[in-house]
Amino acid sequence: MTLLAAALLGGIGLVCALVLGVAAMTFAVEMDPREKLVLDLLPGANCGACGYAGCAAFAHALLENPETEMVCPAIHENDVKKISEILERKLASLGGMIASVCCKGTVKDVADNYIYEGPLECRAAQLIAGGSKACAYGCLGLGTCEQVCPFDAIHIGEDHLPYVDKEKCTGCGKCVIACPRHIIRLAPFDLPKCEVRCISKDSPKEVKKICSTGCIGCMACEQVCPFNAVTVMKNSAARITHTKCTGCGLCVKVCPVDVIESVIELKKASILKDKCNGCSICSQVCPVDAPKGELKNPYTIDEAKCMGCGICIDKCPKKAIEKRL
Amino acid sequence: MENKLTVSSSPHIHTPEDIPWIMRQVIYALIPGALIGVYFFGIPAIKVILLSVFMCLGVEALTQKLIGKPITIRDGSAAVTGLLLAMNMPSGSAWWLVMLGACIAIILGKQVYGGLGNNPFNPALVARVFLLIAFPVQMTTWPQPRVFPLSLADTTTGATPLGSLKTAIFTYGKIGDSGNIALMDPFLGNIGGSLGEISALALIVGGIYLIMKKIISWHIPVVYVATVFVLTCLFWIINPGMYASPFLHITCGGLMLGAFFMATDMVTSPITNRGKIIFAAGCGIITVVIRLWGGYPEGVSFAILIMNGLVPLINRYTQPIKFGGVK
Amino acid sequence: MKKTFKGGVHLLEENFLVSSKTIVDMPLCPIYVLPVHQHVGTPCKPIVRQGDVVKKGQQIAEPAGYVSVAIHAPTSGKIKEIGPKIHPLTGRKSLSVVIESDGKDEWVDGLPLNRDPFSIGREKLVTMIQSSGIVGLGGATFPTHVKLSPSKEKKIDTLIINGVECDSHVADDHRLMVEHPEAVISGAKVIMSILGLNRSIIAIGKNKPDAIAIIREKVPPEIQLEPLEVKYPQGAERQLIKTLTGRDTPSGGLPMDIGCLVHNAGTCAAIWNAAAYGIPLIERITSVTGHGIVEPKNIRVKIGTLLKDVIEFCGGIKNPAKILFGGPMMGIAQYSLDVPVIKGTSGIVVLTQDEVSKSSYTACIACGRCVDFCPMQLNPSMLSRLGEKSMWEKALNFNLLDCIECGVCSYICPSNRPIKHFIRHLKTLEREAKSLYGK
Amino acid sequence: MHYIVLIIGAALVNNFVFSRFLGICPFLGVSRRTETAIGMGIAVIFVMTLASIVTWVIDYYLLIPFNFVYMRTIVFILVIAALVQLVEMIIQKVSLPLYQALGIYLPLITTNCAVLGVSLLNIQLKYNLLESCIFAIGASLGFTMALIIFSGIREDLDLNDIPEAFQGTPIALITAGILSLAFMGFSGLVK
Repeated sequence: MTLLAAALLGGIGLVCALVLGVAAMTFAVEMDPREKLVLDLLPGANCGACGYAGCAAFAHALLENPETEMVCPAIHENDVKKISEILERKLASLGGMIASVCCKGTVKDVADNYIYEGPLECRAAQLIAGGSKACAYGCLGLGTCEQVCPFDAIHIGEDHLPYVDKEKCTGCGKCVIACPRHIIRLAPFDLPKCEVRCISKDSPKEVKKICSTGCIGCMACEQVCPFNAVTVMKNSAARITHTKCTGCGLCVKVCPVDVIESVIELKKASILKDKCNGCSICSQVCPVDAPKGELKNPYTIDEAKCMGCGICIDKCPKKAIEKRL
Repeated sequence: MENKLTVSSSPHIHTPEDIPWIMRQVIYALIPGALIGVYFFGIPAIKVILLSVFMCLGVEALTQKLIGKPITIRDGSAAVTGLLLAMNMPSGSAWWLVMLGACIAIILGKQVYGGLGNNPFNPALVARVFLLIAFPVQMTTWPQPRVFPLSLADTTTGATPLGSLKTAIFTYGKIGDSGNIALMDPFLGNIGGSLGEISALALIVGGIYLIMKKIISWHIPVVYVATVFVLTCLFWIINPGMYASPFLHITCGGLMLGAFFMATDMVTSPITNRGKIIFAAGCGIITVVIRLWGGYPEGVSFAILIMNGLVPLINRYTQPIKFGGVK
Repeated sequence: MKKTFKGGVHLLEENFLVSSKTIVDMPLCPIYVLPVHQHVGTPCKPIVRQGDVVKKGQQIAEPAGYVSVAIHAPTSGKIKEIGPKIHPLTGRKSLSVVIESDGKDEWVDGLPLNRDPFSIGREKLVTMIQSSGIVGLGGATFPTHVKLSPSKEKKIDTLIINGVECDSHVADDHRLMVEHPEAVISGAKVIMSILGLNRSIIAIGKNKPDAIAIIREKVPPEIQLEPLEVKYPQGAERQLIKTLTGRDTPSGGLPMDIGCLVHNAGTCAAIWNAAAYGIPLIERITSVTGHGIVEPKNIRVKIGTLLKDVIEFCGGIKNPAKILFGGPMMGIAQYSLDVPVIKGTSGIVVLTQDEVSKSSYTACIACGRCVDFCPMQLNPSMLSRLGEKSMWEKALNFNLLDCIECGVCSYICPSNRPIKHFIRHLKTLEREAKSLYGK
Repeated sequence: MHYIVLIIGAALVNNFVFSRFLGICPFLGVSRRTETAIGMGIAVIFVMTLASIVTWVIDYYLLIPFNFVYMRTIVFILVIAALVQLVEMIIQKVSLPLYQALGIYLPLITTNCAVLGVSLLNIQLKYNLLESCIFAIGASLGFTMALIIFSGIREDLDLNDIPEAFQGTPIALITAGILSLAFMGFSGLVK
């Protein structure tokens, strides 16, 4: 009895298998198995930043067209490598990018020209007399970037300015496109160490009039920067060349309107006593007078003063200075 | 200038006919029907109306506070829901039944969807159908109408005209005498039934007021009532022993209340006139199907609720034809 | 049968504030600001330098392309500055020429002249209209000469003079027709001669009986007078053509495609001034009105006059909430009093706190009023809901691009939704996406 | 007339989704867009009808004669699984976008209780082959109708401001519940 039952079940199974087998041949669809593998490695947010209609379309394009570049800004570098292996061709990753907001003007800092009535959407507000904020370059603070972010990585803070969640941001650039004031920029994940939080192109006089934290082009940062990383041009906010910037934070200190911010915490310098010969070079190059001591005797670093710019490390002939862990 | 000017997109002027104005008009239009209910059912009817209206307002305020939205009970939509719910319940309903209904209407029918304008179903109907299915006995215990001074005393209960029809069909297989009631009674309101559905006349007066104020268009009530009339008329001619007169069908069972006040609810009815006609015809057909062959004697609430569910699809396929577009 | 179109709305009429006030000349002001971009199309190029001395009627900026017109000095004086000033339409700073008046108001040599415009010749007239800086004065500011040069394959058979003025409050065309009917009619004749037409219609709203009576008296047989129902937006091109000729302008097409041409009454008068007297467009008639203005007036104002000077001339403002350039339905709200009157400023309306709605908008209740009243038979309800979510791609299926932005939907919406604003938002997104992806 | 009543009964009165609460998973999963809902509906109609015929034949010609009725459920599942595979292949060939849109839900028809339910009900209610077929068509039409109605509502709900806590599945379940209440109005229509 049991045997018969098993046979019956097996028989039905066999028939089904035969039918399916025939069908599989008749209705066979050429599907590259790699497409699924590639698709699984893509972020899957379908944000469209690559220019294709979603991740599946991009995966398809990668396989179909050998000239397709890895244009996905949101993908992790390891995944790019894996995809390169699957496709058996080298793909250059865009590098981890991250959005950064270039405006510091809160409601308190910048006056409004008028009372705005309408949808709480920056792009819509921009249509009405160019936005209510007196500064034509500043953040409108209505949160369009927050709405368009597919990764929930940017949020409007209590001061009505957007803040990027570094953990979540993939640098897909949706907010960059959406922002009508173009105050969001993409930068390589690790590169920026200091940022000028202003992009105003108004004359310094005008900026001073409307914003208490806008860049007034005073050149203090340009003058103080030991690496020539900051440039100030006429009627334009200061800009930092990220490849030159070491993040020493000198400009942050001197800025009279507090518009430059340190993005990363720098490790402070410390002098190895046994290597230091007390040549005093460090105290000569230090922009903040942090190394102390007497000639010929080992120097020490005043931690309260040191900003971690690393100039002394490069200049020390004895390689006696290193970053504190 | 000391004061900042306001800047917004044009137009800069606005019609005074806003939501509170519309809701006020709906309430005015419902008053005749409610008064007839009070006239025939007495003090209990007043109790049900007041309880339902204030409960709806309270629940709306409370839920909005909990969700963290601005409290909008001033727009009057909750009051309209409360009044409609009361008019859809038996006048002798227990206080807890009314309160439960109000909670269902406002919370499940409206606030979980995001409040006024977002609800796909008519809140009052959601509550009524919920109560009807959950508490069939309480929801079909109809006090009999008695003229005002008498109605203060203890009431007797009985069936609605359509209810007796159904019972007759289930018991004897034909409608028999239960179809023979004086048509003036349901027209004026001297029948058993929900608090506000008994008088077709009062409801028509209110409905015409709304049409005149251009708050509702004629399409839904006219097409709805006409569909029910034509279909029931057809079956009445075929077999008068099984099917009741169309006049009975259009005056009884809350059809007028449904056609003028429930189906026409702006939020849950189609947006174009073509859509409204399809919607109303659908309501009519389902109502007739349920009344003639279904288990429930009335069916207006179910019909409107089902058609509410179809509104997004109707809207999609009845877009207006643009100016200069292909006709 | 009543001549009208489908949709539209009766507005609360406020024209009475100024409709019976005679046009008065605005006195000379110390400063005039002339933005170089006062018309639809390419901004023109200043041809004067700071410190130059100019005379009234002298060209100070030349057209920088085909869809572009010249700008002239409204009075004699010195160029004080050429720099960014707040523009009344965009609210942002844009290049403007600032003239400091010398108080003499002297004409440039040779103006005004007196000539027979019909002997000038078509081509020359059209060039003259461009160099006189004439644009559509109804508010759209589309360069008139472009409209007067239809391509060969498009046969124009009907000229429509638009004197409907359907927006509430403003009455500049109304007063113009009452006080200078012959300028409007002669201007229409000039246009007819340019296009070789023998038929034209002048349409006037029935709420202007005095204008209708005067025009009826003066109108020659080849121009037909049509009093029209008072309804907004009766003055919109497509609706006007539909009403008068029964023709439907195709979606995405122009009135030219169906043989019609619509010109504003004010534009006709400006064409006459330029054709007969050689006077470029340096002044226009503007209604300064609204309950927030102390003495509502119709003024003949020089282009470039600052808003604050106009307000001062009209007795100042009381309890203002919004100051509009144009009527309340189409006008653009201003936030500064330092903006100049430009060619398209048909009215200056000051609304008080009581008139401006302060309540914020709520969810769409799908009442369908906007659908019923939309003169283009669109579904503004759906468009506004899509606008709230910035879903412009889906909005294209709901004929987003056919919207003429008349604002009837926003006016009528019981939920007070800024539907027109949502639609403009969607249109901007569509345009930006197009330029981004080059579709 | 009998067959019409059978269809109405299966589609409206005892609607598989609203009244029997079968097939809720694809009902919630594939109802986000009307286009996919229609595609899914057609697939379900096809699978259900075919499955009810095949299972009926197997039941009456294999299981009952050989007295293997106790194996009914497992045999039915096997057959339905094979059928779904077949449909999947066909859809992938015929309409790739539909295949992608249906995604995981297509294989899920395999374990769709609605399909199994229809097969078992056919046997339980002692329908003959034609009746089974009609019943399956009615049931699947009802399922498709429910799916399409629901997708319409859900597409509309996307534009609404639903409180955050209720977004997504919660509001979908509430809506399905209310629709189910409304469809109870048809009860008693067919005995």
